[in-house]
Amino acid sequence: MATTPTSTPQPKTNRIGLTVIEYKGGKTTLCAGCGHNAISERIIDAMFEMGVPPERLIKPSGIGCSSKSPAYFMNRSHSFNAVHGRMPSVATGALLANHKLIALGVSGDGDTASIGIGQFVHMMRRNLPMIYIIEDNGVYGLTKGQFSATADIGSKLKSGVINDLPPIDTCSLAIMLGATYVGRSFSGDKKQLLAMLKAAIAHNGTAMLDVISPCVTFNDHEGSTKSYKFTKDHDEPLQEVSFVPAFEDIDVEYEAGATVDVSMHDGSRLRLRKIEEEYDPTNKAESLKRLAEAHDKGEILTGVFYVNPNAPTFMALLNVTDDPLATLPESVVRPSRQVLEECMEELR
Amino acid sequence: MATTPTSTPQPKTNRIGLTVIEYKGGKTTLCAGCGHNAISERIIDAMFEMGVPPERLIKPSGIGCSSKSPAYFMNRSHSFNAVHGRMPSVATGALLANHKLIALGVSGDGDTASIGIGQFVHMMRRNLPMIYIIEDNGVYGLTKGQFSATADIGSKLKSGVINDLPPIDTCSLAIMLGATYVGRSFSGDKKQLLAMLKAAIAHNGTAMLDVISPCVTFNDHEGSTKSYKFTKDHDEPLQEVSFVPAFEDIDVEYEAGATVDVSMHDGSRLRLRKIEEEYDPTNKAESLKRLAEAHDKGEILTGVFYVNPNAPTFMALLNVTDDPLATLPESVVRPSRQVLEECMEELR
Amino acid sequence: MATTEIGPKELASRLDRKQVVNDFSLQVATVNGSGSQSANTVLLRTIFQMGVPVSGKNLFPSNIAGLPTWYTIRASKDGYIARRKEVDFLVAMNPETAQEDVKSLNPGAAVLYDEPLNLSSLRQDLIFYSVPFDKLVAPVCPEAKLRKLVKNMVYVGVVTQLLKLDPAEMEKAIRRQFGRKVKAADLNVSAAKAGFGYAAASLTKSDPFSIERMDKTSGKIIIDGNSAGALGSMFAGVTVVTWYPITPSSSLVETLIDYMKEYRIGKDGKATFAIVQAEDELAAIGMVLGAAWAGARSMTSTSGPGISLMAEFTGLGYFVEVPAVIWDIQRVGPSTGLPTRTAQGDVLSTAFLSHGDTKHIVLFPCSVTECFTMAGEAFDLAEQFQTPVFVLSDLDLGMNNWMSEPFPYPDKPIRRGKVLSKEDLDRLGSFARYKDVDGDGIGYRTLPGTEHPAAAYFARGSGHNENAQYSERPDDYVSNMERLNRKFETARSHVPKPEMVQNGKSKVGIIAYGTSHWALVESRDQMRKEYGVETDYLRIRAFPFNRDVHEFVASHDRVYVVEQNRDAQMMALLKLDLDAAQLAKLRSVRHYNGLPIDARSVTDEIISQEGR
Amino acid sequence: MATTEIGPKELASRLDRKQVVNDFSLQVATVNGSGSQSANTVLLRTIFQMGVPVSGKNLFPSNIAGLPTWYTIRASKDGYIARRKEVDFLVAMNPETAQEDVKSLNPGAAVLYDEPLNLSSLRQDLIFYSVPFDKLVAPVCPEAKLRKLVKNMVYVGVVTQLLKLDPAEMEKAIRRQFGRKVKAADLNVSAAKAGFGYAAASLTKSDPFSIERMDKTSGKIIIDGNSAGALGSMFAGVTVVTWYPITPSSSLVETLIDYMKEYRIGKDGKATFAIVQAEDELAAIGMVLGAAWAGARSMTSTSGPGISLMAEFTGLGYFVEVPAVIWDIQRVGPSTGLPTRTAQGDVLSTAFLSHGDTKHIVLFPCSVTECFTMAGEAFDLAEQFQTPVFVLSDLDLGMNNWMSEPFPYPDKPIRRGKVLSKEDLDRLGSFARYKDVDGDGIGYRTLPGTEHPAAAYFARGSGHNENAQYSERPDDYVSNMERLNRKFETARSHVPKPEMVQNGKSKVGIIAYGTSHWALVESRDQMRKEYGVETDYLRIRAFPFNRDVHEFVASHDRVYVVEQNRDAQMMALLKLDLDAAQLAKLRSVRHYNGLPIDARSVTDEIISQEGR
Ligand SMILES: Cc1ncc(C[n+]2csc(CCOP(=O)(O)OP(=O)(O)O)c2C)c(N)n1
Ligand SMILES: Cc1ncc(C[n+]2csc(CCOP(=O)(O)OP(=O)(O)O)c2C)c(N)n1
Ligand code: SF4
Ligand code: SF4
Ligand SMILES: [Mg+2]
Ligand SMILES: [Mg+2]
Repeated sequence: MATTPTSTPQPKTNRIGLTVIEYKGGKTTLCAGCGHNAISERIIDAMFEMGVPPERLIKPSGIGCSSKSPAYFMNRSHSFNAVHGRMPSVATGALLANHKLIALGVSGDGDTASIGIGQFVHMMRRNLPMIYIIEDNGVYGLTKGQFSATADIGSKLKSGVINDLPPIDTCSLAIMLGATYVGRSFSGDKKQLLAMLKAAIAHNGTAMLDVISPCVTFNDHEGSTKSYKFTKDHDEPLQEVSFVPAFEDIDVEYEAGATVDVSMHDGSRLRLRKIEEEYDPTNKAESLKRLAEAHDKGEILTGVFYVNPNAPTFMALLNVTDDPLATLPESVVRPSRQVLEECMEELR
Repeated sequence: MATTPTSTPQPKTNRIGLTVIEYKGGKTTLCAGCGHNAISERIIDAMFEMGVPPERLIKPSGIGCSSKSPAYFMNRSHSFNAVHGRMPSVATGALLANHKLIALGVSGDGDTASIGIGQFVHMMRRNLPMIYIIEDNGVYGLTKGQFSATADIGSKLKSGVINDLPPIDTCSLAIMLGATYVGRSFSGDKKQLLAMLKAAIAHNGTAMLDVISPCVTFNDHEGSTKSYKFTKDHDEPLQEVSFVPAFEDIDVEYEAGATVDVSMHDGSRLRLRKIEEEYDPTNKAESLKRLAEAHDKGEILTGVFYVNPNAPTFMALLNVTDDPLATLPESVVRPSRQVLEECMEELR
Repeated sequence: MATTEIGPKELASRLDRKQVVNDFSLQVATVNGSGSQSANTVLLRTIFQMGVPVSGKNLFPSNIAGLPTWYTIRASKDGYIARRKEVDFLVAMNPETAQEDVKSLNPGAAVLYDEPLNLSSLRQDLIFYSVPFDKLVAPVCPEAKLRKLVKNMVYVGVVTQLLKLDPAEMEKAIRRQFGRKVKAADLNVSAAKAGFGYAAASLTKSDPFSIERMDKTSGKIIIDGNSAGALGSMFAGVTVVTWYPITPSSSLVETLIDYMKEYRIGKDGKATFAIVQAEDELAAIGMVLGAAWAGARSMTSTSGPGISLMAEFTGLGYFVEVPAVIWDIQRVGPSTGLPTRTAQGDVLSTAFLSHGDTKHIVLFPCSVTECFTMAGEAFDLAEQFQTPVFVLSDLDLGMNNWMSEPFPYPDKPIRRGKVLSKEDLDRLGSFARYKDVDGDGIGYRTLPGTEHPAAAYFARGSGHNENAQYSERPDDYVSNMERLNRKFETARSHVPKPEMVQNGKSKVGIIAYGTSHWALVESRDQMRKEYGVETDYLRIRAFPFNRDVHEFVASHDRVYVVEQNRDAQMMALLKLDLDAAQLAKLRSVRHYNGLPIDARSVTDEIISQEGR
Repeated sequence: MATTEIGPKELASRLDRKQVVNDFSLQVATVNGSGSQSANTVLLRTIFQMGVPVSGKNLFPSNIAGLPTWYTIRASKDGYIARRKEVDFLVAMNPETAQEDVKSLNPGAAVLYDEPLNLSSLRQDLIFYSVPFDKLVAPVCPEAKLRKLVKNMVYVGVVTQLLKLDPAEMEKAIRRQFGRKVKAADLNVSAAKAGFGYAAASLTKSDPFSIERMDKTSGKIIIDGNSAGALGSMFAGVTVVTWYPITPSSSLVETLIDYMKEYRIGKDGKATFAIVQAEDELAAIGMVLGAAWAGARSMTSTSGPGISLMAEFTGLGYFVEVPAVIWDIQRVGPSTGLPTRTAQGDVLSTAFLSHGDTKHIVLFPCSVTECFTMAGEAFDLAEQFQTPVFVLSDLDLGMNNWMSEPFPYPDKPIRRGKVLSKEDLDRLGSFARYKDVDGDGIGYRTLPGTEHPAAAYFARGSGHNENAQYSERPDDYVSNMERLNRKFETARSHVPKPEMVQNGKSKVGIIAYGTSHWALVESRDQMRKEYGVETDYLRIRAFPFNRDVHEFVASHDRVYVVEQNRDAQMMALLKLDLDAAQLAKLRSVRHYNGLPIDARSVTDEIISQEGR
């Protein structure tokens, strides 16, 4: 029996030589068991595994427990905890200033679907290249549990109050309006969420993910349709989602029919092993129909609903210089004396 | 040849004994030929023919050329020209105060789809019982012709600027969100618009009508997709719309298959003679799919897209007293001395 | 064992403090979400039930669970209910803050702590009581996962024994707290008794603090300002309420919902009100204006960020002349600031909310009683003056528990202002919406739905003439704006008059408003007793200012304006309104760290400015 | 024929007016959308080309076509360019207003009217010229549907002949107006000549008004303030622009778009800027803040209603300390008000925009040159002080044509404030975002994307400490707010200094700002010449106020604050800032009917207050 020499184990590093610690954030001040914390963990994993340079990431958010979570991952990235429901405009501005930044926006269902729906609609319409995550618990956590606009009809609060207005399906909205990578996941589904996040990082365009993220304090009880139990029981995954990054040139065998392989803008591949035979995630009209049906049936459909890796993004339409506008030198942004003289002459 | 005795002709009156003059408004200050003026005319006709008591109607509007138009019809009705993009909240408040009022809101595409999309979304979601008309010209008329969020990709301004963002389809949105009578018409199609307006008046719930209404000054040129010519050329009516009010008990023969007869909340009937065989205006999922397809094909689909006369309205959900809250007497709204004493006792 | 060490007894005698009865404050340091809130309420009520004036202030974080929270109970035989800086008796349950909490105490204070924290070695000049909470709670609470909660009730028992509270009153308070939940009540009672028993058996009282029965609370109630505002609104006949949740305002509408469901639903099960959670504050105020335009008594409640979002619509309300009642439960700071701290920082932004030449009526309640009464006055003013009215409460008033006399049933009938009925119109034939018929600047309005051909008018935020017709004429614009000014001047004599305390001799006047009042009551006593400084006092209750405010300033040499913001906002409003000759008299005293203002800070500041 | 009737000749001699050369105003009354705008511009430029100081003011309705519009051209040999109340020469083309327009003229004025209007019988004390426009236009313009437009050019010809303008300059102006559109130019030239010919042949000059060549405009330019602001922004190196259309602000960004497309697109066809039409003003300011946080020079432009909608976000900018430049092209009134009239009504709402203790730097350009220069100063201030900066223009300045010296090329390099680079961080190791390192209240910031592990900080609108960490600590909050105050104090000496005219002897001081300036230039001459009243003058150019403002007030007995709003808003800011001792000196002069303020109104008001 041979004995192998023991070696002190090195901490695992990613393709840019960083360890996972360098993707961590501050200690969470959210409730123990809050779905938002699980999502933060997945974001750390995805960013680490994709080898995203923390300094290139920005984390805009709105206001809410969910919107606080950027403080709990990736301390080496800039954050902007803006005002309630208006994060999209702040994120848009930041990308206008520096299109080299990678933006991951975190919002809540109240922050997005209630006060924020206006900016949400217009951001989706612009296909702004960023990841937009809704940490969706159907209530306003930070203000102690009132219903948000994603609460389902019939969902019950601890107080017994029942919601009687239809929920806004942020995924259908996003697809209809122009987002190019849209899906729903569950904070409790590590594997699916991680794969969907990685593909979102690879996507060039608006990646909108509605992640069911139970509020253990105000909306995890019997009668809630956003509780861990209810979500687990009604979760209907459309596909098995897996992701093959560009830098891992593993050759995965392709089973015709059974899987859809989407090659993303950066050469990586999003692989969807079909659970529902006929579903085609590249067909807008179909996906809208399927989501409307799911809604009638009361299923919580999860997976990638729609993806179009090739649509022009807002930044492409603006056709700005390669160097970030933010740091262009005076020589570039201030026209010459001659130009002023020319302008003056025209006004004489 | 017999000669009939001449009688001085009486002005025609409607079922509540009013002449059409009593439904007229002030002289328009909009441009000659503006689509909005034609819509005002149709509203006058519909209200007159349906015999709506002018004193029971309110005309909330936002800001814009379109939002000015309530000044040009039905002077005997109250108007509230509110702020830009926020008319839905004002209308909602008015109906909360007095659910006996009949509300006809007038907005523009900028007022609704750009600055106003947030309140629009939430109003649709509530199925607030009112008529919401978008006078849709794809531009901001009153501020001299900038693109609004309903402008089509590729549409060109006089200045040559081309719109490169996808339009927001207010009809798909309204259907998805919960409006219960949704359609699109054209200021130039008197017959269709009149019939759709009458049904809207009969409907109990949110009746959302997107009416293409060309801006002759800023968006009626070659290259515009909201010009009279372009609209006429691409208008694809889904059905022939006709309406039979409850008070006219004419028996119209029913051709199975060829027509859909929807009996409205007040007993009147909306009659849709099918042009597209398979289209079913009571199926949400289908209508969304059909609209998405039309959008891809670049058709301007018109007609009644979706109708559900029986969904609960916001006022029904609130279950308020039959007498308007606005005018409840002190005896009803101020609890007794005993009640106060009871409350105080609980706090001792 | 170091010889320097001394036992608590020696310490007590060494400090040789005389007994301190019914005049000290007790602070419980714990974490939020741990259920300590009900334990603290029980302590508060126990003292209250013993007839001793008491007040409670909760200092909590802007998150849901796990962060430090401090609850301070002040017992004051003299009836002072303002915050008191010094803590005399600390109950240290939170490991995270225990050290710092203990360090910040004054010598002679007592500390009751959870044994594992083992704080006694921290300082020599304090009295320490160590309690093994976990050991005590285990036997009374078999269910392990409930212990975290029940643990709190154990300190209630310990404190009850140490401060000589009446255990019977304690039990009564516990049972009241848990109402119908009898099992929970029993469990908590036994937990408290365990604590009581332990204290009696194993702790030697060596601090000077204790509670003795008085009769200063009989008939009184305990309530928070938001609940009082809710009650006031219900009795004011509110019919439409819209809101968007925001701390510290949410509980006003949430309490109102409970009351309305109980008392404002008819036998037929139909509601005489509509309460709508809007999608945001722009929608909330829009609904309020739409409802008021159509004739309802409508209101909304919010806080700073919501006020900013209401700017455009509030200007519409001013110019179209639509009633509206807007509660602003003020919190700290610009932007999001400190959502769970108190301030008076929205005075300027509400008084002049919106662009152009816009100004508004603002009311400043200082007590739960005024939250109740001003709720009604706000509606009467809003409808009589056909304009938005702000009620500026704050987190301290709105969310803390205050002792109070029971509220007076409204004696005056509801005043709905100048509204023309069908009959009026039959008589008049027509009307001009914006005509100053009575010379008070207020026109007559009609409600949509009034069945008269001449009832309708066109409400618009754009320029209009007396007949509500669109007008860009310079003369129409000016005369309309001048009328609006007249209306605002009329309001001066109709808004709540200031409260004044004058002895006619003293040269020093003090002006305060809202919750600062309670610090002033105590501070003026301090200045008199400790420095012999006599002061007159005026408490502003509304803007625009009543003439009395001008006279008060005129009749003093120096006038201190005390407020809880950085920019001396009420002083600013005074500068804009007073005769220039008076302005040199004004001096500013500001307290804006997010904690409720306390008497000592005011006294020190004024005395030093007085150069004593 | 009634014997009282007299011909124009007699009238002229009876009134016996001497010739009035280069000193009168001409008004064209027509309807909007009729294309008169280009005709009026041609008249303006013809006079300008003749070297005579001239200014033009357009009074237009808030709709698109068919409502009354008045365009007033003032020629002033003395170079006065403020609005003048009296109209000397009226061109009456609008049937709707002709009667009232004529009635409002002073005796001796001349009226040129469209024959069918038949106005000559209205008054005896005016000079009338009747012109059969339709008859004249038909032959020169075969295309019937063009006649409505071309008709306007006919009055240009008539006026040119009557006022003795140089027809060559007129033709030059017309051709300039139509640029490359040669056919249109020819058509309009012939129309103008037809008018000129008719006047020469059939009208007898009997009014005293005429234009003679001078050399007071050589080298000068004509431009509107919005275009000047656009140019200034481009030369200030703006990179991100967001906007939402609103009158009277839209043309600023629309002009900027044209300039940027021409001069800020690289050879590679790529833009060195991004201009985005946002969905509303909340989004526009949000984008500006996001862009500035990420390091861009970003701006937006709006008017009153937009300012109100920006309230919440602007407070975020103040508290998070993010630069932003916000142009407010002021229009009249609360709410929607009068969108096409001018005012200075947003002074208070911008200075204190948002809830809590918030205040902002505000600049007040008075001229097109200052629109150009302050565009740059605003960016430098915003980035140096890391805070939103407002530039308050108004409709009169922004949308009217002003004569001006050509703009100076910026002499100073762009100042981008305290931004730490990767290299700085290598050197420093770390940094504290909100630490007052230099004692000026301004911290150092980093930009997202800076490739250094220590570069990131957490920007938040909630409470924070020096290290940008979340904090609810009372001491952290207070010290942060005090630092923000220090920063604001520092700004006093960095914002543009006021313009002052002092003779050292006069007791009367006048303070004005923005476009009111031009009325003051003329009014001070009137007061001196007509009443012998010497006045000193200070023009405020920025808030917070520079020390000079305090000293100016201190060194005068009476100080008149002249402004274009109802509530004396600048006077209010002064009251909050000046020593109380000075306040009794302040007197208010307000003009707020929506028309640009004129010298006569100011003179009359001040003289009467002076008791002369
Ligand atoms: C303008 C404004 N209105 C209201 C609030 C109060 N507020 C803070 S968070 C929040 C809702 C958060 O809900 P959600 O976005 O679902 O986040 P969650 O806490 O559920 O994760 C509200 C209403 C605010 N901060 N700003
Ligand atoms: C808050 C605010 N922002 C901007 C404006 C300026 N504005 C007036 S109308 C209008 C757009 C109107 O467009 P639309 O609703 O399509 O009406 P249309 O004139 O085309 O009929 C805008 C931007 C305003 N009045 N208020
Ligand atoms: S309250 Fe709900 S959402 Fe907020 S932290 Fe706790 S569990 Fe999460
Ligand atoms: S500008 Fe356009 S929308 Fe406005 S009135 Fe004229 S035609 Fe109608
Ligand atoms: Mg939520
Ligand atoms: Mg439009």
